[in-house]
Amino acid sequence: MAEQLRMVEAVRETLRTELGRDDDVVVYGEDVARAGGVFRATEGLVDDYPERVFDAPVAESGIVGIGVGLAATGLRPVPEIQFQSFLYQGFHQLAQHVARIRSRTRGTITCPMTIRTPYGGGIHALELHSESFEAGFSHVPGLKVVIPSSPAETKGLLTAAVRDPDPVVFMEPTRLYRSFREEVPEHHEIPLGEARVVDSGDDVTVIAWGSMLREALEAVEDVGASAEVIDPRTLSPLDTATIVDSVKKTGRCVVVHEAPRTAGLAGEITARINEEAFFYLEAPLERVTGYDVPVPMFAREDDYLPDSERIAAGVHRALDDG
Amino acid sequence: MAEQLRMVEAVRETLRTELGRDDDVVVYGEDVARAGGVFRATEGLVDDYPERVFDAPVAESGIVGIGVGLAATGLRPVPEIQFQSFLYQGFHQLAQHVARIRSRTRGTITCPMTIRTPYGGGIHALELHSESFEAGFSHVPGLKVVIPSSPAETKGLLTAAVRDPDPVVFMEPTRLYRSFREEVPEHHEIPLGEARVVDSGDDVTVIAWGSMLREALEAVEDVGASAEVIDPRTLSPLDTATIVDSVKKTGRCVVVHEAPRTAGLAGEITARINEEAFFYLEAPLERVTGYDVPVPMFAREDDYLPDSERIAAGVHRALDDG
Amino acid sequence: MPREDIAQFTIRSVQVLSEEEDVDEELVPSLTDDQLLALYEQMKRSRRLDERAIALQRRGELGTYAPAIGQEAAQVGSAFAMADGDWIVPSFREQSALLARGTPPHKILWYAMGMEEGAEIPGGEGAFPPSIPVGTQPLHAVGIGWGEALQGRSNVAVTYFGDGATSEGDVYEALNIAGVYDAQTVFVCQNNRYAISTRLQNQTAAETLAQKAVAAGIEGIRVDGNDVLGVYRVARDAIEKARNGTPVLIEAMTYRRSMHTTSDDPSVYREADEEVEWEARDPIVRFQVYLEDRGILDEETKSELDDRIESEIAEAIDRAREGGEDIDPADMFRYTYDEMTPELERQFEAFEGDVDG
Amino acid sequence: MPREDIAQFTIRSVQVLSEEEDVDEELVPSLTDDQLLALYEQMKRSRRLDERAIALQRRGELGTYAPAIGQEAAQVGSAFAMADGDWIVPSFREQSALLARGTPPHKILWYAMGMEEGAEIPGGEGAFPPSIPVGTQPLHAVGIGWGEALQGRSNVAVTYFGDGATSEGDVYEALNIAGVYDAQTVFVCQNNRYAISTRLQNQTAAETLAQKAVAAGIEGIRVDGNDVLGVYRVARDAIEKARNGTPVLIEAMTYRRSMHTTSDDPSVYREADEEVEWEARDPIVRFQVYLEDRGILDEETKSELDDRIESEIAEAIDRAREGGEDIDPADMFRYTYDEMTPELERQFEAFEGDVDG
Ligand SMILES: Cc1ncc(C[n+]2csc(CCOP(=O)(O)OP(=O)(O)O)c2C)c(N)n1
Ligand SMILES: Cc1ncc(C[n+]2csc(CCOP(=O)(O)OP(=O)(O)O)c2C)c(N)n1
Ligand SMILES: [Mg+2]
Ligand SMILES: [Mg+2]
Repeated sequence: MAEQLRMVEAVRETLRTELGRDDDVVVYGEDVARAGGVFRATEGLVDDYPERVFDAPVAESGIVGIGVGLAATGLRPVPEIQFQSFLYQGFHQLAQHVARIRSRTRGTITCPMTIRTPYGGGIHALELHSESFEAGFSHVPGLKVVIPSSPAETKGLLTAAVRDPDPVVFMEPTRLYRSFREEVPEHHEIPLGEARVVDSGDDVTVIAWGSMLREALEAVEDVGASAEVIDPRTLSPLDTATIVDSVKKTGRCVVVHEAPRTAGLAGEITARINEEAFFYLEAPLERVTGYDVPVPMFAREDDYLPDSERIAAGVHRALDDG
Repeated sequence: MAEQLRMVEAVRETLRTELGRDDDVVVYGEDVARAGGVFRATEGLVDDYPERVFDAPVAESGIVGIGVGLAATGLRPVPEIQFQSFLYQGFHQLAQHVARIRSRTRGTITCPMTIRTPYGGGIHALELHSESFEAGFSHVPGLKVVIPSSPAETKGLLTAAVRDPDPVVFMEPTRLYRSFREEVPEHHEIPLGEARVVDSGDDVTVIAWGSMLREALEAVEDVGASAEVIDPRTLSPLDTATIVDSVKKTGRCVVVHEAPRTAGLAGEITARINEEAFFYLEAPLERVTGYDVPVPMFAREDDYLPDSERIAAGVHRALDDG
Repeated sequence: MPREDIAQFTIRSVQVLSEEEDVDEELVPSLTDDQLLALYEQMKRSRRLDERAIALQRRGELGTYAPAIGQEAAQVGSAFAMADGDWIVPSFREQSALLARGTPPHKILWYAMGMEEGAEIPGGEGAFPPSIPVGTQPLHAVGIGWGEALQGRSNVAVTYFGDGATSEGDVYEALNIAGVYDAQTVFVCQNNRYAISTRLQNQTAAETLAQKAVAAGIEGIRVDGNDVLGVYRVARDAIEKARNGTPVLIEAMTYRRSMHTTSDDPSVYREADEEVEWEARDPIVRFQVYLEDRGILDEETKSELDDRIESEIAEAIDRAREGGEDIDPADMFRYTYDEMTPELERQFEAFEGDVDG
Repeated sequence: MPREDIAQFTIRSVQVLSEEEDVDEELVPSLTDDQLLALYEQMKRSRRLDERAIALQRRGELGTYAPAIGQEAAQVGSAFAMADGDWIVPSFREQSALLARGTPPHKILWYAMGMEEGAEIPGGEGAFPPSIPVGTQPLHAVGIGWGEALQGRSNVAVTYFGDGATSEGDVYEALNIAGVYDAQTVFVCQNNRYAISTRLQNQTAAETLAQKAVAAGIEGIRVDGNDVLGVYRVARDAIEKARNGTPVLIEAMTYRRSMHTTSDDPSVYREADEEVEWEARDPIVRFQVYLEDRGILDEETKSELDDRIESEIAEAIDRAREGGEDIDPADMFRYTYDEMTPELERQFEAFEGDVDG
């Protein structure tokens, strides 16, 4: 039975379902049990599953690192890192162990862990509560990186992530946590690695994820172009085929992300398009991204974040050039 | 007076010169004093500057983090992280503080720290001794990222890095530490952010850094093409102008790096070329990179690392396509 | 030596002014009446700023704000023991300490308005801005304490963090490195019993947080953090030691009387009873009674002082609002590097022209 | 309560078989002669493997290798105290412990030949492969010790690390989290006095490493790490405690008699005198004299045992060489994810065809 849910509720219901479905699922993290998480994404779970939902000490490297051991004993750890920037505290555990334990042991020890973490700007949060490091995580082979853009997508993707045999960094855009409701089916799994064509069109391909997707859709409407809007959903592994097929059709493309431009994923996507659809390109690929500055504090945040206006300008450039 | 030096000696002599020139320079790190560093890059420095060269506990987050404080008191910290992968242990200090202290305090506190760290493959080292995360570091605004490709370049770039008012991640390719000598001028400073055109040519631009530069030069010779070979030297900020000018001339380009392909800097460089030289491009840009797998242990390392043969194949593709 | 006890450690706890208003005469610091009043005033100033800030946040004028209500003695007592040239390296809840060290209140408001202007520390002020990532800043304080020593200066760094922070590896690394380098650093851990919703028993199995020092081989001591005289006394001694190259960890036992931040609702995870109990143990009240008992504080002085604080903070709010009106967003491009990089310049031009992505 | 001692900690050190061959009869574990001989044999096996491995490395057959010479008692004694189902979570110098837990020697050689085959642990073996990043693996052991508890099983995890590792925040986080979750984990810190070239006094101001446990509120104990009976005794007790949810940190005092790794030259940073002194304190010699004195080991048994080890290791070397000949480099593509991703498949095809970048 489908329900109208906000994204944060979709997270909660997915975790509840997975805890119920699989005795091996363990949810832990800072303030996730007693308080139900700072965004209330895990609210009530400890009441139903007191033996598998735990508060953790304020120790992100620990939270990530113990996941490797939990997984080795047969559990499926689903920790929360309170904000994505604090996953940096555990970046070494992620890159040195979580991502590599399968390859270095030839598949004899694996780490089917899903690290959930809120990310991105737009809610006027404190310093270091608004970063987007999906490119950095995607540059670590062995990890998967997933970002949902709506409540229903969250359900489908988080379900797949928890069940995935490989470690997943699951980044939840805080800006969308409570921004809208939509119908969320009770059972719903979206295979990782498949992009979604959100809108079909012929003139230009626009690629955006997380909270940027809505901005992109708005921009496209403002411009009035026939745009194909694609949400990759899984950033690693990326669904190159869907993107390339679209660009072969449109010949023009705009890639949007909140993260700083340099070494961001727009570069990677540009490179893949360049490699596989070069002769179809009619204009340079456009990047509409965060600037190459540390995400400023929130008084300047709106000036940092790409919005529909900046995306629209990018779409115009893509359409006008060439 | 110029001397014939290996890269590791160039590092040492540069540090010696900078310690002598500027009383604020402090060198510290694991095993850098008594033992002179595991690669002997700091050998003897503690004898000449016992008050400013120190062994550090095995604590990379600490090594990076205390640098922020040392700098605030007016010093110029030049720590060594024993191998680049272990800088991950301090990645949070790097991204949350080192890179941001200037911007968040509006320039009133700065961190002119140079973090030296050996990186890259090719010497059959242990696990996690061969990674290349220059793309990840370059994705953090506020940092500079520098990679030398020869002893003389090391002298010029490390001198500039130590004197730079901003934090620099200075990555030294272990494979080149002792592989060859060249003349190294006693006083030599290469401005950060300027690429070097190593070889001029008209048919194709080949971009490579660190130990890949030599492979690229060999490949180009093998192919026998008229190639313009560019060593960016500073990966962040990248000298886009030099690269773009070259590609405007050649219309074809191959970017080489050891790091895994996805979200690596070849993507960023492709995107910049696409943006600024799109209409000059005659063929898709080619990437010759590490594979999207964890750098394997050394028995499989040679199969992972790009070599002149793979680069030559890339050059051929660039020349043949389009 | 088959079985031998090879090392022994004792954690001592200190209190100078008890909840019953008894004083340990031997430990009581010799402070003038003016100094005692200054301690009191600083605590009141911080309390009032917090109250106004919470209200401003509720009206949408500030972003997330972390009140120090209940922790004023722990912060003011320790900050008061610092000397000119000493450094303060705070966490995100240290307005009491920052105000006591001279940070103007409008800057604290600017910070809460999401403005870098609030984190701007004019050179030589000996302060670091708030640090959001829990447990990261003690390492900076170790770098400062070591850097001062390396340069033959006697300034110390005093750094603040919470009970939750002690679970972070960085805090341990800081304590340990301080011990190795004889860093001129004092660590003030405010054990306010909560890390957001998480109680101490879910944070560590250690009975005290002072004993975290044992692992680093440095000194650790506990103090009643709601006793401003006790905190001052312990901090003064610790700072003297640190000045001579002996780092010290102080655990100040206190209670976060208010919400974690304005985004938090403590009723989700703790009983009102507990809050009521701690209201009675408020550090300002305890000290006020002490001052009144000794005739140092009378109604007149009190209302003068309240008025002064009220108008100061009103002025600070005005100033903060004014400053907030004309911030230049383009500053983000200017302060990333010493000189703007070419790519940033390109982005900056696009930003100014509002055309490019 | 003005001034009060609120917590007290004592670090105890244990030795069962002294350097003078005296035995603490009360503590001496009741082991059969066969078990005693097995302890001895395991130490010898590890020593011999190390010797052969160093020679192989010098001939270019192995990569960087970290000998455990001098540390055999610390490792074998503790590994011997483990039961079926228990997990071993080693650092990079634990061949003595791994061999004692049943890892075949050719796998250790494969690892040193740079082959993932050497880190392949068939499911259910209860072992983790070597961990290169210092101090990272104790967290895995905490996860295991907690995970076993969560699933109602009594298996414990025993993890190994060095004196240098105790400076890493991760090790502290591991100890602390173990305390919070009552993880079934034993931490064996081999204090071999060096972290590469760095001595303990440059690593920490703490007098002992056992006292690192105090910060986490768990038990810490020191043992003479060159006394295999003492180590066994202390480890057995610790494992029993851990099995019941009480994590324990053991500091085993030992000495790295050989180089840090085959890339290292200890003469750069330490005196030969010191090495000579510790040669006399070799753990195998000490135990051998004990066994001989008690008539458990005679010349015949010894040479039988030496021969057995010699041929085992010779076989292992042959097997390692053979296995090294036909490794498939394409495996790197196969084991990155459960299923190869499309992009990896593309790269794999290019790799096979050797055409694409
Ligand atoms: C590295 C990091 N992890 C998590 C957080 C989220 N967070 C903010 S405050 C806090 C609790 C801190 O507790 P404590 O150290 O006791 O300080 P208090 O808030 O009580 O002053 C947490 C988990 C953070 N800011 N930084
Ligand atoms: C995180 C990390 N930092 C640095 C290194 C380099 N390194 C390898 S071993 C070692 C010293 C370890 O000393 P200790 O923990 O005492 O173990 P031992 O070598 O004595 O067995 C260092 C610094 C590493 N492997 N990992
Ligand atoms: Mg607290
Ligand atoms: Mg050691």
